[in-house]
Amino acid sequence: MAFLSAHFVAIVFYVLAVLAVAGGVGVITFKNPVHSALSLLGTFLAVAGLFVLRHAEFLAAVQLLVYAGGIMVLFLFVIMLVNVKRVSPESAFLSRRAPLAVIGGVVLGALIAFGVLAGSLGRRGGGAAALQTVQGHVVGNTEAIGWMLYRHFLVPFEIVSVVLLVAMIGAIIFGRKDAGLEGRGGRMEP
Amino acid sequence: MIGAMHYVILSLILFVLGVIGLMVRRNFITVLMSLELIFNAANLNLIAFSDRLGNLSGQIMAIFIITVAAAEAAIGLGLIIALERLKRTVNLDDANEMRG
Amino acid sequence: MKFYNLIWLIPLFPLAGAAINGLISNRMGLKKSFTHTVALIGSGLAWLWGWTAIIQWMADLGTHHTVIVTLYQWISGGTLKIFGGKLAQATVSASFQLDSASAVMVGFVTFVGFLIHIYSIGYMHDEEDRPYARYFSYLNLFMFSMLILVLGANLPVMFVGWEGVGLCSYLLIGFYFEKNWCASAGMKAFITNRIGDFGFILGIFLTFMVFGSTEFVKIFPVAAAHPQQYASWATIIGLLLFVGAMGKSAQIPLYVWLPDAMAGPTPVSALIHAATMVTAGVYMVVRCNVLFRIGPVAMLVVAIVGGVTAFYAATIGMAQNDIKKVLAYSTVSQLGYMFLGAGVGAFVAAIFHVVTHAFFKALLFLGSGSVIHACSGNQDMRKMGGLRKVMPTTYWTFMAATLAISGIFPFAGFFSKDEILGKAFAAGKSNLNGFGWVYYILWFLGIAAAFITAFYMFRLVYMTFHGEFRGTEEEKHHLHESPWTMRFPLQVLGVLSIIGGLIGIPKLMSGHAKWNLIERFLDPVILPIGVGAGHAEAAVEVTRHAVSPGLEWLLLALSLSIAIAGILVARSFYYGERAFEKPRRFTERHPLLYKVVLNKYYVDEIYQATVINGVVKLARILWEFDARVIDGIVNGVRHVTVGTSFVSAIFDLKIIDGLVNLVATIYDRASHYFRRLQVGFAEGYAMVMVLGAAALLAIYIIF
Amino acid sequence: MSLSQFIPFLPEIFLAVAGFTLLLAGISLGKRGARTLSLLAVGSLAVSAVLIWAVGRPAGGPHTILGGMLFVDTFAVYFKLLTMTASGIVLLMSAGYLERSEYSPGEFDALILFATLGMMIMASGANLVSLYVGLELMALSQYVLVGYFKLELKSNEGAVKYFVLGALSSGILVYGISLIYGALGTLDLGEIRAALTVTHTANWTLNLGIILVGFGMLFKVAAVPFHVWTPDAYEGAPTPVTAFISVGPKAAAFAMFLRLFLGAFHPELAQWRIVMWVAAAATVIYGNIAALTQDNVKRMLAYSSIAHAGYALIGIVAGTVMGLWSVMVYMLIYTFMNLGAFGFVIMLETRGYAGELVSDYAGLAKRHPGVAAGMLIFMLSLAGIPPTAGFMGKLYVFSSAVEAGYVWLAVIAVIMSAVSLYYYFRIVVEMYLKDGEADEPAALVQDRWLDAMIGVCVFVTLAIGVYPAPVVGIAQSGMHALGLG
Repeated sequence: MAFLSAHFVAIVFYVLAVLAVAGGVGVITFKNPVHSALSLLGTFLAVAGLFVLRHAEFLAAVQLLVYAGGIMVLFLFVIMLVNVKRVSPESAFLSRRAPLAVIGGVVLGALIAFGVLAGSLGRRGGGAAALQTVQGHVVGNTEAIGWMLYRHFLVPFEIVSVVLLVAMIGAIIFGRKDAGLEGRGGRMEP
Repeated sequence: MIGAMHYVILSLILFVLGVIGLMVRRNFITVLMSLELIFNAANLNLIAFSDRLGNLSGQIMAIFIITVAAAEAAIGLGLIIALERLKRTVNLDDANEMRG
Repeated sequence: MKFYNLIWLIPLFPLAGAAINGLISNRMGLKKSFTHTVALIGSGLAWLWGWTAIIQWMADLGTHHTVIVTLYQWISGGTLKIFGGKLAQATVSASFQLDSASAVMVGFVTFVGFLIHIYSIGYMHDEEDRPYARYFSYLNLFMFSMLILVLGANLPVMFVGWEGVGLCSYLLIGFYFEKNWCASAGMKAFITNRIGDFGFILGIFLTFMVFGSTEFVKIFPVAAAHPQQYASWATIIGLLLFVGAMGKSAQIPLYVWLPDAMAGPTPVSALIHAATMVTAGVYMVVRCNVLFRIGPVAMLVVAIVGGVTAFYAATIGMAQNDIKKVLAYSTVSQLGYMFLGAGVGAFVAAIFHVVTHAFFKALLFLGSGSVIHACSGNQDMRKMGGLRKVMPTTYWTFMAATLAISGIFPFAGFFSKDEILGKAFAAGKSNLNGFGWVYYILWFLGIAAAFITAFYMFRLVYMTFHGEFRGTEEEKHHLHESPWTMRFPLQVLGVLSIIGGLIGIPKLMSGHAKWNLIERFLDPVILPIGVGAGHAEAAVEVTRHAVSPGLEWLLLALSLSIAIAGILVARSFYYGERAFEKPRRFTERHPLLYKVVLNKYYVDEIYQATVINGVVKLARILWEFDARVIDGIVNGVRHVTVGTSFVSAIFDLKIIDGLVNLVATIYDRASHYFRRLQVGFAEGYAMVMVLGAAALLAIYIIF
Repeated sequence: MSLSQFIPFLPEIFLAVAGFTLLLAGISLGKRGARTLSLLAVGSLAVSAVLIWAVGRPAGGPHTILGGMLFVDTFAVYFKLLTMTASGIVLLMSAGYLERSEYSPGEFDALILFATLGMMIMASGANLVSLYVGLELMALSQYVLVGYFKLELKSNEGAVKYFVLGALSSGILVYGISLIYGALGTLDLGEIRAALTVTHTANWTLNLGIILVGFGMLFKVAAVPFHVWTPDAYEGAPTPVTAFISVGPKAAAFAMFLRLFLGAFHPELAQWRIVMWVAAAATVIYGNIAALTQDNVKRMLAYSSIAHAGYALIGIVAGTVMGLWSVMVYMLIYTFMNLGAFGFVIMLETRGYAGELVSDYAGLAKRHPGVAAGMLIFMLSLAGIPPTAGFMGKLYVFSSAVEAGYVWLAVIAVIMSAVSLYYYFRIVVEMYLKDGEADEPAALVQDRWLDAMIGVCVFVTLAIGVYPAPVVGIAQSGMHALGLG
């Protein structure tokens, strides 16, 4: 019990880390996209847990709501819509190139890891307290983020709303069936 | 003690998994999931650094990354539907009319 | 009004003409009379303005005064750090320069250009309205570019003209684009020139980095004042600039485009590919003579390339049957003479030869155009003959030019060619820069080329104008003298070919240095090199006195007799009752000599055993045995076997073609492999990106 | 943060509102409103440009606004006006094209405006967050635009590839940003620069972050080895979109590139230079050589645009003041000459994707001398022949490399630009020296707007070639914003 309480954070980290990596491996190895999606959900949840561990409660909530709630549903919806089983019965992998791809990815990762391990990070700051403080007052993480977001990062916040609008337009354009354009074989004629 | 370096290594693993997934999977939907892995990896870094540095802007960046990732997922899924309508497939390597 | 302060207007007149003809006449299909009036006014005004400006400049300021007219600051680039850590203003102005070198060039370019405009009216009269307008607009555009080239006061402005003439030449070569080979000839011309141009561009960069400026009046005095300090840079710059000149002036190995360029209309060949554009390289070398003089190696390279080209191209000229091809190789050969002159330090003689050559070679081309015109477009000399009776004006003017190019006293070519050869001999005798023996060899090549030149030119005259007509009856019926618009330029140029040499009578003959007008005129361009020049400059000085008058007379007599010998050989081979008999009988009676000199099979065998097999093996080993290379080589073999060329076979055109193709093939292959990276599906692309990123990261971490 | 800080931001706000309005107007006007809509869009761009001139210029020196998110400086004004001009020209060029295509114009025009908004943020962003968001706004709009003709296989395929690779690159980019953040604890460009100037350590984490961000930027400018999307996206996209993505986004990406690498990361120049050197050399060589054997004009121009990105990268490798402004000038010149060339591709596209093969240009000079002459000018300019603007651009960029001591890079670039002449002149050969014996020579699109826009590009291409001083002057006034010299 003493061990558990002394190393509680570490234990939770490792459990979540293993979960996240397992989910990631699952995403890229499961043949069935539905299984991949479920593993991805596992990764999302684990990452959300890790956020909490690093005092980012608001981000954890966003991660759950947007990723697990929103994006995941979208994925499953599309998987059902296009009926993947029917359209891709053969191998899920580009088997011929897979070894090269794995080697390439691992080499890239190793190079970055080498660099990061050889380098150093910035100075240690005020820890969790700093993430919950606004102008000297201790508030919650959510409030602190809200303060930052609307006081300092207003411009990106506004721009990102346009990004979402563009995404919406895109999704509509690609998703909708155009009665007028169907059946023309996709060729443009004057 | 779990330091930021642990997080960096974890995020790197997720990053590499995402990159590999992008290269080996034929299915567009799975490729899109791999992309989400990459974005999650970056977020994990940002959150860990933010906590270590006692600086909120990393969390803010993460919020924007999540939002943009959602937007990209929407467009990507839209493209999947359009591709499926045109070619009856969601395999990326079937979209290979143009080359050279 | 001071015309010389408005020299920038000179190129603008033809530009206006080009714009009107190109944009209005061509579009609306206006009448030919309108078109050529506009074109004539454009080039005529340039001529009048140019000459007036020159005369006024000489009268008011004297030839030692350089007029620079700056329009505006063209390139502005702030302050730059140049070699040696100095700072320099990176500015280039759109400025034009009138000094004796540009005056000579403007003088004859505008004049010959105008004459050829007149000639074109007659020559192109069969064209329809629109192509006619297009032709004249290109021709005017060419005049514009050439004048920019000549008048530019710095290297970048010169480069504008340099590229401009290349473009116009390209457009005009391809003028008859109904024929596919014209198109490829145009392409070849442009690409070959472009290879040279990269040397020019690098030369400009380097000039700026070394001198902090590209203005002629700023760099040359500096270089001349500190010859030792700049010697090594000057050599490199000189070589780079000379690469450009090799392309533009068709020297080995970049000469391949010029014979093909004969696909264009004949007046174009006369103007661009004989009289003006191709001499731009010579002009540039003379312009930059200071750099070459303080960089002896660059000068030696110029001399070697020039001398070898002069000889080599002349040998090919002997064997051609296409009248324009003979003239084309002759042009390459004469350009070689000019570079030989520049390379031995006879810069004035080089320009002198540019001028006389412009007269007689333009005349030869125009004359051949007249002949082709009469023969209904036929260019094969074997189907001509006896034209002397039908077209006397053409014949006599052609004869004048032929005598001039052969170097017969007192025709124009005699003086300029002899001066170059004399200087080459002097360079050898005085051991210029320590390369005396090389210069002796080059002098010998020059003498040999003079013999061959006389031979092939008279071969051409005898085959074309003497004997009986060998074409069809129908063609014979059609034979006629050309209209006056074509005859008039012939007559003018004929007179100039006869007396044009008088502007450069050597001191030896007149007894007074002042009678060598062109040398006096161009003297300001040849800047004196400052003290500390080392043996290089001293040697140039020595050459002036290396040859005694007696020896000089001997050399003179030698080159004259060599030329006459060439004519006599040609006469015995191709003239009179037994024309064409003698070459054959000669062959039968002297089989051994024939084998040594003339036997194409013998040379062919050496060539087959060494060059071809070697290249083929190389091709096999180095490159993926590409069909094109082999094609080029096979063509080469066939050409050599079937053709009549003899010595030239060693470096036959087709082999050079094959090599050019080889380079093209390398690019083609590379392109092919590069395109394979573009696999066509997204995951593959992602893989390229990831592997590339890993490679770049590895490079970063390693370095 | 006071309300007055929003005043310099007004042009962006206006453009966002205009884009939204256009979307609504597009729905009510339907498919016949193509020309009205593009006029509206160009009008709002013009208003926004006027606003930039009126309120967006830095009075009293460069400064940041809105919580340090955006710079107000002449550099930003330069690139904002440049990208807006490019978008305006594309909008006018595409009106007729959309009219013929029956795809709805409203969303198209709105997307171009939104992309322009993203580019404006990229040109002025003072914080990695705002730069990232601007970049994504531009990128997402581009994905949709490339796939806009969704029933064309090629269009869809191009969008799919572009999207997947673009998302990968943006993943790499944010990973790099996270590393920089970890090493320095800030996302603000000014603070980053200050931190680097003071400490100037070779911190691997930091430098890796910089290089990963560099990879993201190399992708956006289409440099080797991140160029792979370019040919397919260019070929697949509707031609006006190809014209658009080849200029505006590239200019904006270079703006951000310069802002980051010659601004914030400049103190670490010695660290990242080697990577950029290799990328620049590889890009110039690859782009030019791969273009040699292309028969499809759009694809050929795609490789050519890769090559041009390589030329511009040379200025970044130089890392000097001259490198900076030469890239700025180069982007302006490139924008006009490339737009002009694509204008002619649009003009020949009368039947489906006809007019895309080099052989479709055969005999053009005979039938349409004016068109051929215009195309000739753009080809000359792209190849860098004086006195066109392209020569000026190359001259400046190469000089900057020579000045910085990177002579070999300049030599490679000069040799490769000599090679480039070959493929540009394949088109000229077809136009001028071939007869075009097709039974039905491809007719030209009759569209006065298109003609006018091409005319503008011809004029600018020639004018800058003959008299480049004003443009250089403007660029040089913009360069001081980055604090290099």
